[in-house]
Amino acid sequence: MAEFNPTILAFCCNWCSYAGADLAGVGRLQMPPNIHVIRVMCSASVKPEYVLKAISGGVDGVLVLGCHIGDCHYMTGNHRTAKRMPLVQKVLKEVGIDERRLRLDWVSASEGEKFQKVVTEFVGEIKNLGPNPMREVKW
Amino acid sequence: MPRIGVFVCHCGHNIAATVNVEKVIEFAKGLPDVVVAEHSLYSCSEEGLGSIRKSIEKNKLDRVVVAACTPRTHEPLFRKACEMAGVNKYLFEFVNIREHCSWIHTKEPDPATEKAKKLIAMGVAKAGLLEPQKEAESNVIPTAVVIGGGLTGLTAAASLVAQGIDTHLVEMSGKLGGVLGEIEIIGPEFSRSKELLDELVNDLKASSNAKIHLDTRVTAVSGFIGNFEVTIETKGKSEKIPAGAIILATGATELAPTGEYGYGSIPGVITQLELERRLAKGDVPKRAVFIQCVGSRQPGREYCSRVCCNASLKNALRIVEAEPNSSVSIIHRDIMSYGTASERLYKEASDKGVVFLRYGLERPANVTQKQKGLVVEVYDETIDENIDIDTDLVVLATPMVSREDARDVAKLLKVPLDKYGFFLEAHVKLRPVEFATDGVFICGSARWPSSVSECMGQGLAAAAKASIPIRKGKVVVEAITCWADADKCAACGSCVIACPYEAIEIVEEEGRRYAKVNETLCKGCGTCVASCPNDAMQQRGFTSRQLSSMIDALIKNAMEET
Amino acid sequence: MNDLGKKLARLAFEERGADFLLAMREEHGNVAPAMVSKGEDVGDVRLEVPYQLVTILENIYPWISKGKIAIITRRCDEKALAELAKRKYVDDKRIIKIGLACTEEQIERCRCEDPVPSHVDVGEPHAAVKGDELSARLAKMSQEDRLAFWVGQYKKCNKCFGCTLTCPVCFCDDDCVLEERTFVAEPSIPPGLSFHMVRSYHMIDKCIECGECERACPAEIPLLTMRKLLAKDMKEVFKFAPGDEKTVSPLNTTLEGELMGDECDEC
Amino acid sequence: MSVRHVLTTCPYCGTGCNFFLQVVDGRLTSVVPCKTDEISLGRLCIKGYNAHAFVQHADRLMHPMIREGGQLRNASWDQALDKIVRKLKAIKEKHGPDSIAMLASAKCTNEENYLFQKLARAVIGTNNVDHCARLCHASTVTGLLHSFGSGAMTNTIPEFDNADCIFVTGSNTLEAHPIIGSRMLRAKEKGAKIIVVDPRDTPLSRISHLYLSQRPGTDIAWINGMVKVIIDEGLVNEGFVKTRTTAFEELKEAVKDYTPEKVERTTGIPKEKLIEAARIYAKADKAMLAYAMGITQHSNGTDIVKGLANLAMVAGHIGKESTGVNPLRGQCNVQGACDSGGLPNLYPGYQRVDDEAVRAKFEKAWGVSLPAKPGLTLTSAINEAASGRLKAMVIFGENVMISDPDLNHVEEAVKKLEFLVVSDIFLTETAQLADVVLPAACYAEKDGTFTNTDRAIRVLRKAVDAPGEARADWVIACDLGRKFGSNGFGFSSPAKIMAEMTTVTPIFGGISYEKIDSKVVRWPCPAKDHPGTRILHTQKFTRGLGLFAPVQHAPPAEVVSEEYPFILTTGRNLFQYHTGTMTRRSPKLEREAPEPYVEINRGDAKRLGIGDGERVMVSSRRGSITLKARVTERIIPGTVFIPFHYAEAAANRLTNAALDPISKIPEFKVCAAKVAKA
Repeated sequence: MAEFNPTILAFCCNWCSYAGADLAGVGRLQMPPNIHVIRVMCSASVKPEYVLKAISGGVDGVLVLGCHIGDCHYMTGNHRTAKRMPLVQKVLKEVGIDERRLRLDWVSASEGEKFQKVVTEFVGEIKNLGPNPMREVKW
Repeated sequence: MPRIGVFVCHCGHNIAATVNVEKVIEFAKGLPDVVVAEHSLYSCSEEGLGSIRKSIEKNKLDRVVVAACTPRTHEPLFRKACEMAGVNKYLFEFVNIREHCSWIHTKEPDPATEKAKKLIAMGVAKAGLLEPQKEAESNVIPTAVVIGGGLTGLTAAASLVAQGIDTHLVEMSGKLGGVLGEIEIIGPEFSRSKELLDELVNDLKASSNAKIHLDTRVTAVSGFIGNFEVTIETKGKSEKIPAGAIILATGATELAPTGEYGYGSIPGVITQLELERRLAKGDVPKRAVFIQCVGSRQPGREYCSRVCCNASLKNALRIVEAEPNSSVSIIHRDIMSYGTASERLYKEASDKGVVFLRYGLERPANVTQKQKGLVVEVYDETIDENIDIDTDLVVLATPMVSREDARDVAKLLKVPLDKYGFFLEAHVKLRPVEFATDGVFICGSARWPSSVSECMGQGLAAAAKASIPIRKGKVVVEAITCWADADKCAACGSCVIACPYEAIEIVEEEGRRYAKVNETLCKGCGTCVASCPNDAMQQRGFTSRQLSSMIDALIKNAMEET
Repeated sequence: MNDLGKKLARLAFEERGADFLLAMREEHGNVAPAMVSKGEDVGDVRLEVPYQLVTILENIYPWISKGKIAIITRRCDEKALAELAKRKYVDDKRIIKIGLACTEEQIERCRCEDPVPSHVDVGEPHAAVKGDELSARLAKMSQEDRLAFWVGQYKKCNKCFGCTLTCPVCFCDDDCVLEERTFVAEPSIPPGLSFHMVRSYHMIDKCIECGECERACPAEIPLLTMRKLLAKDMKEVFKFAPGDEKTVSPLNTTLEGELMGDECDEC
Repeated sequence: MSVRHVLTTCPYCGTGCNFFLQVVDGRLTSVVPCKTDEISLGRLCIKGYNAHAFVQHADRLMHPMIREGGQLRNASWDQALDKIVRKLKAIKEKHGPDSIAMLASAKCTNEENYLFQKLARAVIGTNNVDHCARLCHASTVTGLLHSFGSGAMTNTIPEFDNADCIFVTGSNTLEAHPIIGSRMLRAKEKGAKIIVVDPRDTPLSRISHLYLSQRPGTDIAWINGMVKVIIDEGLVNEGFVKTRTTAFEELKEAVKDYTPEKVERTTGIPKEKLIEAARIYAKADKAMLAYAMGITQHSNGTDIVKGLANLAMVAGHIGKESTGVNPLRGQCNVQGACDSGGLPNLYPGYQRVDDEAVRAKFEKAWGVSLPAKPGLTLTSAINEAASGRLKAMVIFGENVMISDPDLNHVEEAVKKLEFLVVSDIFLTETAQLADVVLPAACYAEKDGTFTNTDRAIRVLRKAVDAPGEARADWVIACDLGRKFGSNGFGFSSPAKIMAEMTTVTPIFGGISYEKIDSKVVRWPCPAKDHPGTRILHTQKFTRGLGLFAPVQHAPPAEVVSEEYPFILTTGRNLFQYHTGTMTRRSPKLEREAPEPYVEINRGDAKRLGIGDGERVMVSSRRGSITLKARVTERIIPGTVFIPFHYAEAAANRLTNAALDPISKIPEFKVCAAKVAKA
């Protein structure tokens, strides 16, 4: 059987984490090709519904990346992200999906290395968790 | 049915060396609603942009997807190209296959190619749902309001007036000049503050553009950039000033000691400003001891007030110069006389016999009253022993602290404070002297304790920033603002709580309550979107259907592949 | 009019000055929700059948422009009313609560940990039930088994929307996202996992654990258990529990001052 | 300000859930479940929750209309009714009473259907009265009448709870009868085994213990196969067969060739599964057999139904608590419309029109002489119209232009009619062709009764006034009767109509409005003091002994060919109802299933290069329609499914009007079709 090659969705805020991802690119920092970035203006605009939809649909992991707390381009936008995502993890946990499939982290515009680190770690973690069980469920 | 064109950029070798562009294009051709998929060596080059324009016309495209580098640098360029070809610039979608793909997967061409395909599928899915947008434009009232008549406010106002901009200067006290008004000599070059202030004030008084309001407070601020209404109240009667921009220069105050070193109980223990007043009256002591960092750089007030060391140096020099055989000591924790000129002051002071003693926070000096004068008992860290200094005067160098009405002002203008009550600018390095709230600017010691030159520099900076919208005469809001679908909205108010800009309110029309976004206040963060349970709240260019379609596209392609 | 009817009529109209009474009474051999105007015959009141009167109130409230409405309120109904008042769906000053203590059997069925209304007018207060048996079972299960359990349950879902329509704190009825395709994928039945997870998330800062969704579910999915599990999580993470008019959902507020104003040293 | 919660009965499927219509100042605001209702237990399906949505819709018919110069124009009630009476009298003079046919309605009340058939028989003088039961369970009526002596559910809906085997075939229960489906789910939670036999992978089959997927049109094969397994493995309920049935030997003989292997070849059902199904069913203590259109709508529907009766009887699974044969009726009052005599060969209460004694009773009761010859069925009536022998039709609340097979043929027939009257609540596809259109009140606007699928008399209570000049159908029928000069139509209320009906209808003999107002009563209820009957055939079958019928597998009337390689089967989806006149005007239901689609197997789709959601053209020998493809694993290769609700792509343009010789039910469930990219 071929090695499990997770599909991962990442939401990056335009001002910090997306810029951080760009910086990682400029620095040619290598990382696994599993993540697919959706650019949003602020991590606080990531609807929990997106995460739940993605995981229900079989996506193996979702990363939500924003500016560091206090550094949000929109003052306190990311405070909401910091409060919502842990609850989304609970929703996953209770229904029997490993909450580690959703990860929230902060990457600033200058943290190319951190972006690389977070992505590499996360892909590794998801590989350990194995495929999203929802892939197998037939409704 | 949308007609989408996909343009994949080689970016020389940057992309093509890793991603198999041909394969990607073949894939793109098969995506829903894609009419044409082409490639170019450098899409951002003149011929690259030209061929995109031609293709738009030739294939009657109404949506454009460019797969190349990062939108954060090149988006404006391609948007412009679309506009030139008659496609609304908001019908353009950027897919980043360089920074986010080829550059970070250089050793894995095949997976990188597969990833590029998926990213493009996602971009195409979103593009199909994009809608043309019109950028909201509003006129700017060519008037500025400067709050605070201290040095900073005067500088800002004078600069605006000099540009011919109608400017209202609002000062709560009866006279202009603020803290500097109480200081006679300005360090390090020992110029007279009066000359500086008089010049600024006369400039203003002379100008027909300037209007000075003394004994006046701001009682209300409404509106948004270009269109504020500032309500002021002078001796009980209030007036509404329409303005395009607001500059906040409310300054700071000297911390009043709370009994430290016998202040208030022992005569002869005074603050820096009290000393300034004495010196101005020519009342020069024979013996003086300055104690630095009284109430600052300690738990609860960790910051360095930055101006106190220079003030003490300046005044110590004034004393030794006026009184040849005077004895002056400065008891400090570190001398923060940063910068060339101030450092010179420090050297000059020690050359002229000013004694510097270093004390520690844990062992503060002790002041006692003897029949002839005061005695300052201090433990000198450098020689590790207690020293008694006889003196006539003890000067407490207390820090500048935020004014206690700072919170009210912050509320009026809906701008944030830091934990010390100083005003918090949008971004220290990226957007100095600006607030996150457009059209409102911050300068001087209200932002952070600042020296005379810093105050003036910031005043000028704020004036320059404030004059931009006023000179332009128009403000344009990028069409990424949020709106509420009134029919869907259940008026639960989550968005009202969520919005960092207080841009949303629940309105009532024909008995129906629903959320309404003031799109000039909206900065397009989308925090409200994620707060909305029934998806009534949407952000232009990032609607839930658009983003969901990207997720669907990823799932579709990823799941089929595995 | 039976004795209970007489008692309620006196309580609502005479003692507390209500213009309407929302209760349950016997009609055609069944128990029916009934909205009685002052002066009308209240009829044979029956309170043992747990109709979700707050939901009914929410539906009819927009049409009732004036007057005070007395409503039979269990503890959970009090909380539901608080959530509605919080969002200005009802005006507290127009609502007169007539406290109803749930029967042991009802408390049992709801696995209710907070069964007694702040003021009891009708019924005998009974003790709370500690914990939910199924929750405990789920807690012991492996993650895989837990998922298998819920998927098995959700497969029975026939998308009647009874859970949202009968819910007193589900207020987007006319445009519920679950009725749209944005987050809930085809094929339409069973609606799949996102349907239930999205609803779970939407309820997490509102659900007052009245159990009406579970009672209304034709598939008898243990919806209340999921609500309870998430309520526990919500308490853990934010010390927040819905049902108090003075508290605000933590999901949309800032991290109350913590770290405010710290600048980013990197950029 | 008035808020009322009016207890009434759901107008959709035959389950007969009761609920409250919430009325605020005459405005229907919502549906509230009735928690104490013995049938629904306070649960509803999405259609029930939306049953208020269409009632006050702007499209409702408000005024009578008469066709003038090709155009329908508003008219007064008198003008409309006079025209009807004038025309019908003239046609009757010229061509005789049998040149006129009347369609009663499965959506109208028992009282109204009683009046419709009385109008046809006593006033016009013809037995040409039928309704859409012909299209759903006609073969049940004929089949079960033959085997048991009574063509209705032998048990009640609540009894599903306690069965330990539930055997479902040809019924997509969770979609078509959701609340009955929920009872099955309950039973499953309690440990009951659920067996589903269906060509389509339905929501129920997906949670069943055993799912057998047969080729459409091979039902008798697997049924006989199961009977043979039961006989061969000695699982026959000897005692029951000996004491309660007859002709068992003929049955044995008939099924002897249906070996599991042979059955597998014919039906595609793996023999192991067939055997397992037979064992589970036969060994069960309490086994409920449930079926619907998938069984009945075949050109040999009557035989298939008899086959199921055989299966139940060999296992002795009938006449006991939670044990019986349960045809699930598809419409709110399709059971009642049959009970009330809306059939060409039967008076109310299943009394034969060709039975002298019975006819004499009715002639006496109605004070007229009645025709002896059974009348035309709905399907034959259409053919007679096409051939020009039938001149006029009076249609109450039916929409033949969508619901009947081979619509092109139906359209041609209906257009040939000299005179067409339609009474309905919306201007349906059929009403658009009428010469006179009468605006009717809907379920929420009148009193009356429905008989649900488990024979319970469910009460309708008026919640709101009908729009404009619309009138309840019973009022319309009375008006017509009076204008025809008959004095048997002076009814002032549905209660009075029921009172007359009970005097001539033994199974309803003990029914009265007082009795059913607060109690659920099921027929037969012969006497005032009789509580009604929950379970049929407990001691003996209605016909005496249960009659085994030696039925043989026969291929469907139309088989696949080179040109038409797919089997097309039709049915319902959860969100729409029949011809969509009501559900498609209910925003939430329409939003769930807004457009027609054809379900096609992923493999077939791939072969034809059809992607999910792409538009395709489906054609049969009778016509073609264009609609979206829904690519799925839920349907077996070689078969496609189309829901019949959608006028814009009406499945019945394709279906085959081949009729079952006995029940005259058309073969909706099987015809040959081809699929191509549009």
